[in-house]
Amino acid sequence: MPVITFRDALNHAIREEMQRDDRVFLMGEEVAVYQGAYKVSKGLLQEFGEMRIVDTPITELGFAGVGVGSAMVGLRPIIEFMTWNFALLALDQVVNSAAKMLYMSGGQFNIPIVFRGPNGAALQLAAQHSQAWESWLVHIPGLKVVAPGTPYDAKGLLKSAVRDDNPVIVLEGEMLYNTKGEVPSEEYVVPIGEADLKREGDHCSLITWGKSVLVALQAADQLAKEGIRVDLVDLRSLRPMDVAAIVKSVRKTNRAVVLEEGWEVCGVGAQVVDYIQRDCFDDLDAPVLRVTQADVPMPYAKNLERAAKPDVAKTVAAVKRVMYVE
Amino acid sequence: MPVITFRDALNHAIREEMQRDDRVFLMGEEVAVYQGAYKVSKGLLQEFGEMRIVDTPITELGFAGVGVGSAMVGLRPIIEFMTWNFALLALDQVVNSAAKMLYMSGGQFNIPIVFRGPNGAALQLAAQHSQAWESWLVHIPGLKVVAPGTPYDAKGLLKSAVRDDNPVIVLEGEMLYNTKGEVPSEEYVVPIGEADLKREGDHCSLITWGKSVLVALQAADQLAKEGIRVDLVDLRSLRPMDVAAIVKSVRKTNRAVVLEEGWEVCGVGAQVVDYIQRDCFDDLDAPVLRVTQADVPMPYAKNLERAAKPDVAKTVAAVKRVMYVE
Amino acid sequence: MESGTLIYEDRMAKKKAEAKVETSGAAAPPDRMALLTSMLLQRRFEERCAEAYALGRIGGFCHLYIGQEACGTGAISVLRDDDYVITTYRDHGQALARGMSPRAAMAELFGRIDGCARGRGGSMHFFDRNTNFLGGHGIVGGHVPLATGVGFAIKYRGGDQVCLCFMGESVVNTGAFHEALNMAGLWKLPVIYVIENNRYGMGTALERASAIHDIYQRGAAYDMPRGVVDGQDVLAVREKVAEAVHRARTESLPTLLEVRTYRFMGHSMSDAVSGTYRSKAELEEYMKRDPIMVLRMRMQAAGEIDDDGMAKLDADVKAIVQDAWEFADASAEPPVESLYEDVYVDSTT
Amino acid sequence: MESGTLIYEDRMAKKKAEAKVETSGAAAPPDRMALLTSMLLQRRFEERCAEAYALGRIGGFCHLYIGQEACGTGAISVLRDDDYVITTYRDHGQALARGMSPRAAMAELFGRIDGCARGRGGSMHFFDRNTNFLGGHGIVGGHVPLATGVGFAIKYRGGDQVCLCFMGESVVNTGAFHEALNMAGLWKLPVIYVIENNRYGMGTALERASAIHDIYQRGAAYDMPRGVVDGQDVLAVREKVAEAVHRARTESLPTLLEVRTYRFMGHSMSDAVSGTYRSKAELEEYMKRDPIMVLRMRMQAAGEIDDDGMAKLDADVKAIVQDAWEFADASAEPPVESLYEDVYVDSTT
Ligand SMILES: Cc1ncc(C[n+]2csc(CCOP(=O)(O)OP(=O)(O)O)c2C)c(N)n1
Ligand SMILES: Cc1ncc(C[n+]2csc(CCOP(=O)(O)OP(=O)(O)O)c2C)c(N)n1
Ligand SMILES: [Mg+2]
Ligand SMILES: [Mg+2]
Repeated sequence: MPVITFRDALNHAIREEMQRDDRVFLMGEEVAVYQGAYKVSKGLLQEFGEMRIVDTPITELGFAGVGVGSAMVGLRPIIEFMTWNFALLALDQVVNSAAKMLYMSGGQFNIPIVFRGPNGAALQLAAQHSQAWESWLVHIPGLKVVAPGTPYDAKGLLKSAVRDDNPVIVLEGEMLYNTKGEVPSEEYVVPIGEADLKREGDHCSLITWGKSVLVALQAADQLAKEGIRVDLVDLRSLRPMDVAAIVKSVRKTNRAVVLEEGWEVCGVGAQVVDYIQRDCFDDLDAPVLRVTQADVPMPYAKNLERAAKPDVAKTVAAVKRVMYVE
Repeated sequence: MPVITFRDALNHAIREEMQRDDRVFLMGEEVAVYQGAYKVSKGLLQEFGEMRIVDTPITELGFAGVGVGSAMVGLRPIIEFMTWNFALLALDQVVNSAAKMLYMSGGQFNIPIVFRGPNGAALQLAAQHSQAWESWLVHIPGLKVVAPGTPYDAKGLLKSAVRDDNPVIVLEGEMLYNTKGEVPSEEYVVPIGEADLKREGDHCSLITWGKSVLVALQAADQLAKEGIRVDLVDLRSLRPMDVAAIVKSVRKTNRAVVLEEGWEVCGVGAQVVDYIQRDCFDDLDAPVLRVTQADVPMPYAKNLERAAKPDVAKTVAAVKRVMYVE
Repeated sequence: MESGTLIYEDRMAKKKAEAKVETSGAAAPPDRMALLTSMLLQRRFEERCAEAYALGRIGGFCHLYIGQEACGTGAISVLRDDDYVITTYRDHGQALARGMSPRAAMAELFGRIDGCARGRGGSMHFFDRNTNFLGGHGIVGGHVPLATGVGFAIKYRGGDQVCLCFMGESVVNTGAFHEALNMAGLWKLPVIYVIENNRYGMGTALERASAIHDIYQRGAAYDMPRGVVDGQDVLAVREKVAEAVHRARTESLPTLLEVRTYRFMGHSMSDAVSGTYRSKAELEEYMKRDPIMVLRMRMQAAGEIDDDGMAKLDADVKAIVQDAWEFADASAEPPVESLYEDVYVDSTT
Repeated sequence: MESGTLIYEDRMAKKKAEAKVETSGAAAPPDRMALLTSMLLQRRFEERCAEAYALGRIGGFCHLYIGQEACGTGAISVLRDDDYVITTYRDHGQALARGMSPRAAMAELFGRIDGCARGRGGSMHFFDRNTNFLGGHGIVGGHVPLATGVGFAIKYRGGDQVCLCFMGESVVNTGAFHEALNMAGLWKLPVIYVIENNRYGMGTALERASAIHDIYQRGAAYDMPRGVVDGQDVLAVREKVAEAVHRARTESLPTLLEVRTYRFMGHSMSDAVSGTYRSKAELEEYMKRDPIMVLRMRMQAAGEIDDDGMAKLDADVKAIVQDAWEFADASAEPPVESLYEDVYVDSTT
């Protein structure tokens, strides 16, 4: 199978869906002439022209709304946020227009739109450029939310997102764009709402998504060396969430750790914990533990940033704690 | 003790703090000439004049930022959002300016600001005007968040909020403004971060805050008639949260229900559940259950709205379920 | 749920089938009787809304359009069926002007299943796919980028439709307005932004909210054709909007049009008609130029209607509204089991 | 943590103590040597930043000011100590012009405890309470309402300070800009909004982002005094800003000033200097008007500096930058235990 980058996987997904359906277009800052701030849209302007690959002014609220308006009358926009940090300015349109339109119009206006872009911290970008937004987005009924961790999932989920007749949020990772993985040359999609067991084990469930999948894989490797077999559940979709897959895993292992990039308080992990304690109350041999970003705005200094982020060591330690090892 | 409305309690808190400290001012839409969309600021323009009671254009993002800017150089703004639904437009300033400024300036610029206004659903205001925002706000380090349920707590917490040197979010309830309660005429404050046991009992902990305190009190009454004694923990502050009070209650009752106005997924209740399962794992006799809004945008029709909201009956049912009664 | 494709093709087919009679910016000669009827229908409809609100049959926020009927009526009268209309929470009058059935409108206000949004939207969120009425939006400024998006879609498809976007004068101070108009100006999109300047945003006079008072001059910041018109004169509005629509259809250019009007009622049902922020005298002065009266007088002078004719028209219109009320009253509440419907559509393309 | 009260009283006392020598809008005769020195310091400082970035000593985003030094230097040169400055992520030059110590600046970039934000802010978030330098903000448009708020506070206290707010030309398309300028115009606040129009926002030419190209004309929408000036000529900038500052101090009026400039480097360290969105030829053309060269030539013509003097000055400046580097290098990393500090202050009033 061809091995390509996460970036190219996204690029191919967009290209294929734009070839397949001429109502699909890409809009955002620097997506056209500049070929994308992170080059995800490389070559697309040349292939599709400036009506379908559209550079915008710096107006997150405005162009998110432009996307929703165009979707109301039949287009299928892909809105790129340069990063989700800037999308904060656009959330009124994401929440009040995209997510609620179908309901408040009594089913008349569905909004087939994709909002995508890098989410969470890269390296040393400090407080305003390093936030993971999934828990806010997952909170909102009317949105679907996916967070792929591999090129395969990125391509398959983005294609599903574009074809979905509802608004779908795609959370990418700036740090993932250069990572590589196998991606079939044949057409495929990854259905929204299905978790993927990235590693099988019977000692402890390790539940995560997005960029943290890489951290989890490394943690699983390290734990394996110490004889601890982790069941690594990659949620991939956060709304709808594959609660059945979580329950199945925890029923097998009786222990769980949830790893996420974002802050602890009301993070997605809190919701995962809630599902587990509700549905696996009698199965649990230990409290579920969470590994998250420290409860501080992201600092710039390299050593502080490292201390603030969840990582392999913290994940390994949490798994050992729920196993009562050491 | 004098009995006054929630609205007047807030009004008195603002007035007293403005009398006490001339750096304090109130800014927002319709706060001055119109005397407040919900009349919380009634009489204040007349007392303090237009430099300190300031009507703004409809520019939530703009005037939230104006508040933060003025706080950087020594003023102590109280920013009123007509409702928190509109504050969604301002969250970039709340999160990226107010909450992060102290950290990213290395401790040089603290932001003594209050953002306040009604939160959550009133009656039949439909999808865009009926959202409860606490779980988003609580997620953010750098903010403090309070949600009083009684006039006493409203006055005491708002006064603490104004005096705090950090940004504080005050979530009020449109449906609470007319409710009445005892409020001492003497000066007092309610410290941020302390829960209040609104009803004592040993059968089940019922944990809630804000507007839902009223629902919880009624549910407790009803349950009492059936011989079920509820320990009603009113969190009052959501960040910092009084986890010790929660733990103490659950250690006593071994069961808990969390009641909130907002949506389930990543609601504040999920975080409460996480704390409980982590700190009271061996104390629990049943999974913690949550009562929340249905996972839908708020409908307009009266019967649908009623079905969507958490209420006394749903709360009573949840308590009985965790007690394995019926 | 119809798919986006079908809608798109429908519209395209329809558009092509239509003979394009307009050749200049001048509006076709107005059907004054139709304009009068529409305005009167809106007025009588909303008078009953006020009654229903007092009776508790309508809940939530309810913003009446009384006094401003000429704005929406004149503007919408020059549209084709395949054009689009989008607006704020103050949407009853424009929805009716666009052809929404009074029954569906009243049933929506009553929160019933036969409402134009199945009872889910209420007063602030009227929607009607059949008349390309795109809502009814509650966040001030929020729908303006949507209108720009509709204009973008029209241009994307190479169509010659237009989008008419109504808003109050307070909207011009919002960031959303600015971002949306800059893009419309930059990309030359066929959108007509109609500012209904009724002088107040809730209790705030425009002079206390906007640094400039000739609102239409905001268009200069976006290199956008702009103008101002008397909003109590339905014919004047019609003419100005016709020019703008022509410019949009033939040159794909946006327009910012300020329509000077006044609301005769409070901001919403919970706001006093006069008092804190505007005087009774001011209100009475403005009420002298009731838009319905202005047109009626002109028609009476031209011999197009007399007192009897007017009485007859009024009776007809009242009957329509009474029928709408009865229809709404008889319509069922949405089934509680439907609560979870319409959160997502269960389809892909 | 100093309390707000202290700061406030400090400033007031200071202000009163100061003899107010300015009596007209004309700037005091410029200290050209000081301007030249400041610009050269910024240039040499940032050349070393580029080097440090390549070596991995600086991380994250790093936006250089090279080519634009005359804007910040000229503008800041007319301020009093108790005035305020606020800006974007492209903040090194302005911070130095405002008097931040090069040591604290370089230590911040190195992520060290002696940095101007204790290593927590980095390149984009320089702050300095001592010089009233209010940051260093990363969200495009986000600091503009803050500047309006500073202006509000000045007026609230009845002071005669001013706030200087720098931004790139892309900012004028954001909603935050619009909302903030409308309020400043409406309330007449002493803020000078300086648009550094370097023709590109990242890779987007201003003509592809703004519906109008004479950026300063946006001021018309807010009834705001406005103007445009050559941003490569530090003396011209100084003069124009002096007028605006005078207007702000004496009449409490805002100004929107467009300063036409060019950046000689890529948008940030990860952007090529030329290529995709601008040509090498264009870049070279603009580089002919290096702001340091422009001033030097003028001073040389006036006999105020010669080649030797220039060489000496350059050597001095380089020594300062070298010292800053060494200082930064020797400064400790912030202790990991300090991670949770500065999230909240532990005080009330
Ligand atoms: C973003 C936002 N802020 C505040 C409100 C509350 N609000 C609803 S209507 C209104 C006044 C709008 O005035 P204008 O635009 O002039 O329209 P009019 O009501 O006069 O038709 C306000 C403040 C809102 N809905 N959205
Ligand atoms: C709201 C927001 N959107 C996007 C970005 C990413 N971004 C950072 S700088 C920039 C370009 C700004 O250009 P301009 O305002 O002209 O300033 P310059 O960089 O030229 O000094 C962009 C798009 C951001 N930081 N904030
Ligand atoms: Mg108005
Ligand atoms: Mg620029």
